[in-house]
Amino acid sequence: MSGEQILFWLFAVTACAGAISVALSQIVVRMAVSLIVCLSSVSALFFLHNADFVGAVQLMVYVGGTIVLLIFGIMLTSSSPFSKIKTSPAEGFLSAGIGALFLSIIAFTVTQVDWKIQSDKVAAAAPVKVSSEGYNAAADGNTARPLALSFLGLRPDQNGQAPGYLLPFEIVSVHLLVVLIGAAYLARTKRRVAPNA
Amino acid sequence: MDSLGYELSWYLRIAWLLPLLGFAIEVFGGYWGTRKTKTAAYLAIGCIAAGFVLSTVAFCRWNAETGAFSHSGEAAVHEEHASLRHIPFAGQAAVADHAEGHAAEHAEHGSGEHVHGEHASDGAEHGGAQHDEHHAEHQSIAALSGTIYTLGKFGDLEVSIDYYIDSLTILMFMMVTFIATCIHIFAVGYMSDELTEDYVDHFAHTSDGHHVHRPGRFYRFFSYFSLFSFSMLGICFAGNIFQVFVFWELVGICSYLLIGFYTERKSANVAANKAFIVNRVGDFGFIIGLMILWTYCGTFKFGDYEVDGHERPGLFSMVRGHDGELAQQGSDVILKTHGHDGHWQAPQEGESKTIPYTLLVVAGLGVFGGCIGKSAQFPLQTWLPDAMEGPTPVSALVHSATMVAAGVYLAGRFFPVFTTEVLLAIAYVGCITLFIAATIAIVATDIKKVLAYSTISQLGYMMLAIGLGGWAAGLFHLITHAFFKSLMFLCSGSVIHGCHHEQEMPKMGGLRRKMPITAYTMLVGVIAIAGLAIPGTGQLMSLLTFGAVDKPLAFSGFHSKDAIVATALAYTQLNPLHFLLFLTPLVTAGITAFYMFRLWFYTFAGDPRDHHVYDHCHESPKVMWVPLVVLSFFAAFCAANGEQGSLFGMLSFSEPVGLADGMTATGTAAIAVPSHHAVHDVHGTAGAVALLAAVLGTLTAYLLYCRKVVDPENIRNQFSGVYNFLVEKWQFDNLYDAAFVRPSHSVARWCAACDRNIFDAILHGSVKVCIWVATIDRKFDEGIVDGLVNLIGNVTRSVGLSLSVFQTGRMRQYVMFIAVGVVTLFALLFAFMPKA
Amino acid sequence: MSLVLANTPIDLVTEGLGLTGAWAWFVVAVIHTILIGLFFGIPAGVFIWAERKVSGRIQDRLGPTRVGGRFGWLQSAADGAKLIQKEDLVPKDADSLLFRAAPYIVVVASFAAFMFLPFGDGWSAVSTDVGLFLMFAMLSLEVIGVILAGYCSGSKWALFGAMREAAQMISYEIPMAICALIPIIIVGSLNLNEIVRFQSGEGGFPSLTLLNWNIFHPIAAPAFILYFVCATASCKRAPFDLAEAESELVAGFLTEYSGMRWSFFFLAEYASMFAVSAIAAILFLGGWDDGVGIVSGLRSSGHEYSASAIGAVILIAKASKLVLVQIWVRWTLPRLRIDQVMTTCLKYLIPMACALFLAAATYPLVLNRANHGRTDLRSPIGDRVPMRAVEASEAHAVLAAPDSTELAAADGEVTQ
Amino acid sequence: MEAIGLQPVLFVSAVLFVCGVVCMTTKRNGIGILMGVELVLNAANLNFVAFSRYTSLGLDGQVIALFVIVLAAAEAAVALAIALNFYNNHLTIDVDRGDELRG
Repeated sequence: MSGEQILFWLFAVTACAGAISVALSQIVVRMAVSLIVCLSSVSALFFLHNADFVGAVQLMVYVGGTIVLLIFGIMLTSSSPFSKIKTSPAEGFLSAGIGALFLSIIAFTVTQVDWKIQSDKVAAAAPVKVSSEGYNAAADGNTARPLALSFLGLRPDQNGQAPGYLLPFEIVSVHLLVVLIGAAYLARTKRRVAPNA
Repeated sequence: MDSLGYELSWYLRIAWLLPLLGFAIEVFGGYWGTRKTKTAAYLAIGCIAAGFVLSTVAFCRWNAETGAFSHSGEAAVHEEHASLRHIPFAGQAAVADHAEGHAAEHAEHGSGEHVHGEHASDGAEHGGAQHDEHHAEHQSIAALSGTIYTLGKFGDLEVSIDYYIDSLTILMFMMVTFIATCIHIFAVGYMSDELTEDYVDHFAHTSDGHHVHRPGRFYRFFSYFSLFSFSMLGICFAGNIFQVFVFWELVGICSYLLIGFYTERKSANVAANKAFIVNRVGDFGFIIGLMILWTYCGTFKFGDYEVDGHERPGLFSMVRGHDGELAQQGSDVILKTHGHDGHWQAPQEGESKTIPYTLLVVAGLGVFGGCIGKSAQFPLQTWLPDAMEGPTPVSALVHSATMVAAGVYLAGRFFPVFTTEVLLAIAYVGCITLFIAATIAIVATDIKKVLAYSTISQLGYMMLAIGLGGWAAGLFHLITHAFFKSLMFLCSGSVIHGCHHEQEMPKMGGLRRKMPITAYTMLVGVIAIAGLAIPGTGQLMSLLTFGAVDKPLAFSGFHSKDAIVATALAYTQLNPLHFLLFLTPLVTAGITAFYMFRLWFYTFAGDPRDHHVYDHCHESPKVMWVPLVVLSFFAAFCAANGEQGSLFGMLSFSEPVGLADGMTATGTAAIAVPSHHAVHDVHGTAGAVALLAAVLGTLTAYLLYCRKVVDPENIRNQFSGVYNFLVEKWQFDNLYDAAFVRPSHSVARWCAACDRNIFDAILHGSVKVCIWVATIDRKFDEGIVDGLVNLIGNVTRSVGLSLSVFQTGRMRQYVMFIAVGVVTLFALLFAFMPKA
Repeated sequence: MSLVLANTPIDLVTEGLGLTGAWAWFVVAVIHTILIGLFFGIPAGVFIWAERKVSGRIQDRLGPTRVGGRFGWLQSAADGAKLIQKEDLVPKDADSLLFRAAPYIVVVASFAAFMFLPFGDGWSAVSTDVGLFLMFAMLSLEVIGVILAGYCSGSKWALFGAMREAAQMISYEIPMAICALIPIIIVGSLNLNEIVRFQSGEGGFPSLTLLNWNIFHPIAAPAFILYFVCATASCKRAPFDLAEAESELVAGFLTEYSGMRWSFFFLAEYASMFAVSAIAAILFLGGWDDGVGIVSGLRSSGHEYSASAIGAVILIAKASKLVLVQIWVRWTLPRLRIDQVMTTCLKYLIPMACALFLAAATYPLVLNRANHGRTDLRSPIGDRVPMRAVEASEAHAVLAAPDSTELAAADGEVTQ
Repeated sequence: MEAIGLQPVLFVSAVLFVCGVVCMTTKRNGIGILMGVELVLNAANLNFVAFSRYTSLGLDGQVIALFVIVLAAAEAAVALAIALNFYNNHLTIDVDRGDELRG
């Protein structure tokens, strides 16, 4: 067992626990906290997979931004601080059953597929030959610069021969602006509907 | 001399189109902001006066080039009849040759170098070359023709806007624009009570018995006047018969609009309709004539023209050639299509283009039919008296001086195409008309009606003259008549205006004390139309004018009527069979003098018969009497020196070729047309006889109406049968009513009954069948087609409704559906995917 | 990234103990944690004491004088002891679990930020290319604890405080991050080590590296002021301490807290004050560089350990100075209203930051001036900075800067 | 250090995913459903990063993960605005009450 593996299993368990706790908790705030735990653990898993930039973004945007937004939403929409809106047990069981089936199917698929062969197939079909061992060039965990270059349309990891992401990057930027305006428009103060209406 | 025709055509073209411009502005300009300004009148006067100025310019140019006005009188004196021999047939534009240099040389002799009109065909006739040398100096350009714009081409046939300019055209332009200007000015005064927003029409009543109130129509009156001027000038300007027809109809519509100017008055409406419908009868003949001519001659143009560089003869050249003779071959007339430079001859045998003689007669009669309608000749004379419903300036301009003269003008213009039979018919129609109208005028009491009948009668004189071959005499009378008749109408208008729209002569009397200017200018007109002269003053005049004038002192009417009577006498001498053609105008000359003086005495002399009218009447304003004075001057002196005068000379200048020597026709109408020489020989006799008749008529009128030697009442009672016959206008209206109107009405009623009983029944039956079919169709539609559609719709709807159960609106359920779906999909995949 | 032992002496310890694999890894982690924990606790105590002293002096009084003899230097320890002894109260209406957890979240968040803070060249627990980014990420997690604390207290004062705090912190993070991006643009790296190295240069002792500091960069200078304002606000320090706002909200989100849990919030506050000040020092004030070339001279002459040690002292001194400025500001300026706070941020700071950002991005292109001769700014953006990624595609010559290999190699030694 | 391998990561991601789905199906609170969505997105992200690390996907996986995070943030902002609107209109955040459009 290497340290990395220990950490992996540690964070894997926390992530799963957080996720399960999100699913099971009835109090929204606790759900949010569990989600924080889960997402932080996931970001740790990203670090473990040499995706330090993605992990940092996950922490910054997801945990520090999105979740805060969600908690904001909770605060703005709850009629009492720790209100619970419960679902019927039958629904819960049904969901649990479907979830279990779903999980078993995915688990079955995960275990049944030989990912190495699939990966090699993809690599063989790719126009630019890359190592089938995956992207590990920045094994020391420095992916910020390659990522930045790929957003500028350059691909150092593929000898510069694969297409970059300049256009999607720009589109996402515009998209974000649109979302900003749209969200501001949607969330602006409106006349509150009379309770009996 | 670049192009005289082009230049003249431009003068006349602008003169012609200016009133149209005025009309457009007046119509589209609307009310000019208010109905109370005279802007429209000023505009109309400006247009027509500018037209007169341009016409005058054109006249001067023409005179300068041809000397027609300033020399022909003199020439007539010295050369007498001979000088007229060689005036080329109208339409054969006299041209020596084409060389322009020659043209310049000959210009001082008035020697016509025909000029190619800008568009014009080379309608040149080498007139002068065939005749004696000493005549050549009087030889001149008789006519200029050309095309302004081609409207359409149908093979060789061409419909275009042409011009045809000769002395007649220019004189007509002068006459029309001058008289129209005077009458326009007069109308400013006469129509001034229309300058209001609330005009009360005392002659029209609403259903509840009140007078009609309406806005004034001052501007409308003048816009119609402008349109009329345009149309009339268009007739004079026209270079082809179709163009004439177009403007003919435009003139007709103007007449209709102006007669019905007081549209609230039923009588005005009826009169307008009558004028229009009666004119249609004549125009029907006109169209037949047009069709025949186009079919056989293939052109409408008067003058020669050019197509693709080839000369083509116009109508006149085709029928008469350059020598004025018909080329008859059996029952056909050979059209002279062969030749060039205006020398048109019958082509070689076999190549000839012919027209059956009878059809040529019919064509002539047809065109003359149009003239009958327009000039109110027997038997279509009935509309003109009724047309007096229009405002008096309208009567003066449209129904005496110009429009009705258009018929005479056309008869004169189209003279070359008329055969002797047609001419005879014209003569007799004119003869009958002049007598009938004169007799009716004796008994008429409405001052305008008297003038209207006198107009018809005088037009009859003109027609008679043309029919007798006195082309120049007829048109001479046309011009002089225009002056004195417009003068008299304006005077009557002045009287009517002064008497507050009282038109009945029995209610007048003694007005000369109240309105002296009107009375004495009227007297000038009456003397002119009566044809009075002072016998024996010819020598005196000759002395006074150093021989320039040798005619007795007389107003214009004497000269022109003298010419006609002389022609008639000469004609009767050649054709004793037709002695009535001389006697009737002679007698009528007396009658004319009688009724005209009757009118004057009735109105202006004696004692006032109706003191109410007399007390309220007044002299007209200056704007009205100034035109009277001007016109009276011209009425008196325009025909100075008679047949040796400039006016007659100028007309003779454009006289159709061949007339001067007289003609002798054989066949159906075996008549002979007197030569100028013959006419001249009998001139003295005829003049004396005519003067005698006029003096007798005048004396009778004086005795009856001024001296009251015999009370006219007694005579009326004595001859009550004749009197009633005359009052009923020879029963023409009743005759037409019985012969045409009532039959038409009964046919119409019969048709209506047919419509109602037969066609409507069929229609209703078919409608019922349709409804029945439609009912069945509806049942089919509702039952089967709609049923099918509804079924589909219902099925869709019910399926949708049953499916919509799944649309629970619960988000979580949707997620559940997705999850279940994915799981199911996987299960199916696992179950059925073949193992790789 | 891998968790790396950056400091050679600690490597020696593990080797000496004969530990390998997971165990060595574990021991190193523990040592790091203790070191950082110490560093997390001690300055906080010092700054709390300093705050009291400074406020005393500003208010013309003495402040703590007795505990620990002169200057009351053990005052913080005494306060701590008092607070620990206090009863741990949880209000009846509160969500007890989250109420208890909230202080830990705050403390852990600001503690974690220190993991990426380099005290000397390479002297950081975790050295990574995205170190600055991660520090901000960790600091931004603090707000969650604050919100939870406020929300789960079951008190309206606390809730209002939390709401204000959340709104304020989220808003001020935006201009702060943008200001922090400006030196990043100038340097071309997110790596804190590289940023400092960029400012200190390679020169020996008598070289004026002071002028290389970003504070003397025409665009970065105003950015520094903006950054410091935003940092103050995001640390909930006066004049932006609306979350606590004693005069209005009793104590804001802290209303229901007492004892040790209450002190944790302050611990975290002072720690994050130090953290943002240290970031400011690194980004704008040359980090551990002394300005005259002593540290870089030592390093180039092979005395890396001493260089790092002296550098650490210099950095701590710079950061402490900035903390003192924050304390000074707190006792000098009156508190803003909440709407003024938001207006300041949204209507002034963000546009200004954006303008500076644009200026910084276009500055080298517009002025076309070599930035103190170290990097050719006229070259394409990809060439501007040494980058390790180039190693992976050496053949890709376009991307390779002429002088990048050297720097990359140097950097690589440190991080591997 | 040995590699962790692809399968454990995928398994963790599967757990996250299923938890997200269950969250979406059981939570009546609109914000709770949003959290479920975030979980699902994170599961996907984890997969992307794992494939990036262990297969030939290369840097693309991380890039896509970044896009997902960014878009998820945008989605959260809009969803939150919608949730606030929903709350304004229904005075509750219970999504089962928003069934005006049921068939």
